[in-house]
Amino acid sequence: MTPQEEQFWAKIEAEEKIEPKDWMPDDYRKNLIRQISQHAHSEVIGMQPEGNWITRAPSLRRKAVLLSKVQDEAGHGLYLYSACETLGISRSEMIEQLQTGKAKYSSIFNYPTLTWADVGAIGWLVDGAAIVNQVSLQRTSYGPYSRGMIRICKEESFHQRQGYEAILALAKGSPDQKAMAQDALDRFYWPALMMFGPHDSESAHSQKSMQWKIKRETNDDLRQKFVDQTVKQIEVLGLEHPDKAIKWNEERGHYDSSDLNWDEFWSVINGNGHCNRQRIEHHVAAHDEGEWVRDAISAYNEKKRAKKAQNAA
Amino acid sequence: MTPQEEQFWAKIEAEEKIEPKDWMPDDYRKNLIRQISQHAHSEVIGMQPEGNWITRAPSLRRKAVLLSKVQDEAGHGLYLYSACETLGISRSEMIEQLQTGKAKYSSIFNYPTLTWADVGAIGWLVDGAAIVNQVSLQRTSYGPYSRGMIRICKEESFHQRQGYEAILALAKGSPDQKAMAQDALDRFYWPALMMFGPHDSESAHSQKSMQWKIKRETNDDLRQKFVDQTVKQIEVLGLEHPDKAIKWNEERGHYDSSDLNWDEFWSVINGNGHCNRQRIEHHVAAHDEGEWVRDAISAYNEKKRAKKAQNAA
Amino acid sequence: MSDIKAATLEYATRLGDDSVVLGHRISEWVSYGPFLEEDIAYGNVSLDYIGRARMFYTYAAELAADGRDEDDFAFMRNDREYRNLLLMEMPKGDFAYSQVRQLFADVYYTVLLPELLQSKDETLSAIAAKAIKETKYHLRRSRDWVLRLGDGTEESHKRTQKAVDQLWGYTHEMFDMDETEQLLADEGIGVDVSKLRDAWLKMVTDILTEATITVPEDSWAVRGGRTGYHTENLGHMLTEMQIVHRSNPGCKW
Amino acid sequence: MSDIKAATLEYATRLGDDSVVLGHRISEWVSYGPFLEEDIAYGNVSLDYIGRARMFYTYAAELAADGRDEDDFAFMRNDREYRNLLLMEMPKGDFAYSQVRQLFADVYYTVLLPELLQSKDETLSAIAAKAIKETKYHLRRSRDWVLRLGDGTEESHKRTQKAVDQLWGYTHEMFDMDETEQLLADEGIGVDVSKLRDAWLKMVTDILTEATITVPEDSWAVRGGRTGYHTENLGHMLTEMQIVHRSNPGCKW
Repeated sequence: MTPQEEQFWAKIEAEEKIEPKDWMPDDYRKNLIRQISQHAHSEVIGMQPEGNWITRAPSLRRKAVLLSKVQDEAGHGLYLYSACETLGISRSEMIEQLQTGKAKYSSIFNYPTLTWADVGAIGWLVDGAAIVNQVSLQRTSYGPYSRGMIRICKEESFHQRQGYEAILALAKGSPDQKAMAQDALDRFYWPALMMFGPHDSESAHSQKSMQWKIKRETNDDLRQKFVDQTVKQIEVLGLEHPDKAIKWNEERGHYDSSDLNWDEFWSVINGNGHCNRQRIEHHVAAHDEGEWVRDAISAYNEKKRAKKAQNAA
Repeated sequence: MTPQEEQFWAKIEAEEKIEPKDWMPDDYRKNLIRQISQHAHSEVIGMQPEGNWITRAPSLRRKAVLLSKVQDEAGHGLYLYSACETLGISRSEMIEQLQTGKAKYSSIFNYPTLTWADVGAIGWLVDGAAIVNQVSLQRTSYGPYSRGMIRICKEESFHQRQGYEAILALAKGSPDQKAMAQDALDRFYWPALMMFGPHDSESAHSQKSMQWKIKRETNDDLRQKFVDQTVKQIEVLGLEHPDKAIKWNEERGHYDSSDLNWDEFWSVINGNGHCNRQRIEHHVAAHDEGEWVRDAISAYNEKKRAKKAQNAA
Repeated sequence: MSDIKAATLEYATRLGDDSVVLGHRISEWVSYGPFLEEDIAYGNVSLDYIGRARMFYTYAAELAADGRDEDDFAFMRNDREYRNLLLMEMPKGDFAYSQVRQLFADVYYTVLLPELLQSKDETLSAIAAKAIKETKYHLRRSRDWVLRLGDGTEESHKRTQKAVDQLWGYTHEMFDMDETEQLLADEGIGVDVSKLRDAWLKMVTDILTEATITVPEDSWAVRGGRTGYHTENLGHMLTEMQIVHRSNPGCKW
Repeated sequence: MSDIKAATLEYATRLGDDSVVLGHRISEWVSYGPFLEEDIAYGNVSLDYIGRARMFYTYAAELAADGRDEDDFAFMRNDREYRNLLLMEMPKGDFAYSQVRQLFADVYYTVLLPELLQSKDETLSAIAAKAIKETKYHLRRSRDWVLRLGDGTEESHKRTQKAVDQLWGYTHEMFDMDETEQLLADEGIGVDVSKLRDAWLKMVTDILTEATITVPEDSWAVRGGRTGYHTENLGHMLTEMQIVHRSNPGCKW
């Protein structure tokens, strides 16, 4: 081990943060870039399924809450892109990787939002699952990422409460509204569980990430936390649990639940989701349409610079 | 007078039709081109205000009726463009004149369609006014135009009945529906009266057109016919007549009515209508977007021709 | 209600949903076509589909016998209740996109309707008889367009190939069977669409090949229309289609 | 209800309509901006307007005292009942179009709100106080954008000039008074907007000139928003905005 490596591992061992200026192994850097950029892309692509309902939100208050939430997601995206840039990759490179399919985003956003209730379900379940993961990432070994997670977690908790509250209003509303809430729960519960990734035994990146303390808890442990916390929430709503096999296991101190349909998980990731193409096409279209605007800014700034230089001369 | 002129006037006198191959005075030709192309453009632009409601028609039957009507308008446009082409102007020239504002279309289509009832009102009042005019044009001196009018009148009468029937359903419907019908009547009645053009005393083209028998009855006479026939129709609907001054004049054998607000008429024609810009922009956008399609057809046909020629050689 | 009757009601609704959704999408082209003749043609095809939807829904309403009429089926169900194939709900896109979708649908009906004509159910058979004639005209048109666009300019070729690639994954579910349709197929009422893919693929392949377009590989497939699991497009379409009807509950038009 | 109270109700509704319609139009940009920072900024501005609409409507509902709430004003009135200025309802168009509309609106509020702040009506004055702060930020943003787009590339200049030309005719009615507003202006409650055009024109002219954009001549003017006589755009916008609310009558959200 080189002295650099020793120093790196000592820091990891001591739960000290690795900072941008510190030496780090290439694989550590690559893995972080993969993970943080994927996280950033998920925030950005995640604007679309919820954004799909901004113009149809059924009350002004809900419209404002939703707008604010989607705006926060854009903010998280921005924040995470910046964190990732400290590792030596530019935002435009990351965007290109997203648009060409080289970088991934959370597959949950390949599912369509079909009713207003889906907005609530995403806030409650999808943000809920994200938080379970992100809370553990607050202790991640890379400084900028860790600090980003601390900040993001606060807002996400707020979103989750708002999402749950939106679903609660529906669950306690008219029969149609309640049916809408149940339908959204039934559709988003399983994909939310899959957000934690494959079983530990089949997770490609997990082991190394745990050693590096990029990842702090295993997929299955995090998933279990989410399953456990969600049971009570569903009860309060008065909705039916989508998992008929859900059962408290006294011995484990956890809920037992059904096996997940991993075939569907992989199928959606591999292109068979309703929105895989749509999300990327939307992103590309908005980005391309924005090109003349970005060009205008460059041209304007160039003119101002030239003028300033002339005046100075 | 040259022998050609004498022959032309003799035909006009004898109520014979002038045909494309016949000699005709330059002004006659120009006037006809102006009138027929304006008529054609009106059919084409007229697709937009009603087309605006195709996707929102409140029943499948109404949707089918409306689709069919708008399709007929396209057909009339096509038919009239062909009639006009017999006078030595191409369709693409006419389209260019429309898009650059050199040629006009009926100003009635600069008014927006704001509710479903407007579709009925247009069928009933706008097509109704058009028919009064077109019936008289069945006897116009130019053969292709006259024959076009005969054919078009049949379909327009059908449209008018359907429009009236749509308004009737609203007038006899819920209070909201009835209010919608009254509102549409109030908005479209006056512009429909103005479709007949300025008073005879102020109509620039009228006198000459009457001599040439391009026009067969004066603006004011045609307008009076329309006013008279509409009174009874409004009664049957159980709606209020928009003209509070409407009154049967025993002596004239016609209804007396209010003066028209010609300032508004000219204001709308001169660019202050809600839809002047919108209608032309819509037409230009669709036409421009269609360019690559038209190019594809030319290229394809060229390839086929070349292949045929090669095979023949 | 017997199982078969319930299945037939569901089947008529599905076929009606396919028609109304595709008919609506086509109607979005009116006054937006590349030239006037095309506005007329679009109007024609749209009218045929709206007409077909009315026949299927009227039959569904008759079977349901619960006081609903054709418009209740069209205007009072949301996108979770609609059962159309996803292909039909995809947005209009550019002209190439709409024509390629139309080709896929027209060939589908070309292989489907002769089978439906054989249905023991006289109403379904009668609707098929009428629709077969329309479909001949539709297919002639979409085939011609795809040939001309595919083998036209570089740009039209590119747009056409892109449309084929984008839509291909939505064609697979057209040939899926479920219990309802299997029951009706076994009874000689419905069509076993799973047997039609070869014929569809051959016709489509021939046309695309002549149009110098590459037939895509079957690398992805999106499914869900028949279970009411739609793309986000349908909700927006129904929003517009249903607003006037829904804003005036219980009214006649 | 007294004349003044009725007029104030109408006035609060008009101002609420302006805000909700513009706020909705801006919200259409979310996830469609040229870069992420802009998505955030759009979200901010839209939120300000939705917030403003809620304050105006809540006050209107209080004055109406007929059991309606803010959402009844926003979601249960159709486009014939809406009283917003036409400028606000124009579609989002391209980025230049939206920013030019925003500039026109932001300058309008910059000259309007300080007057409204002087209103004898405490609620209106309080809303104005909050809105003034927001408007400062809005104007800085739209001004910067119009400068950069107008004096950017040839293309951005062309788009900006086109947007100015297309929107100019919708600005005139912003300065129209009717009996309702005259009554309120006389009472020191409402603003006499007819006196604001010079100030608006001067600010707009300065900014456009700096942006190398030609100020159009006043050759046409479209009016009608305050009487509920709208362009065809508003109906489509409200269709989308109101569908969920209207499809579930009487529900709470």
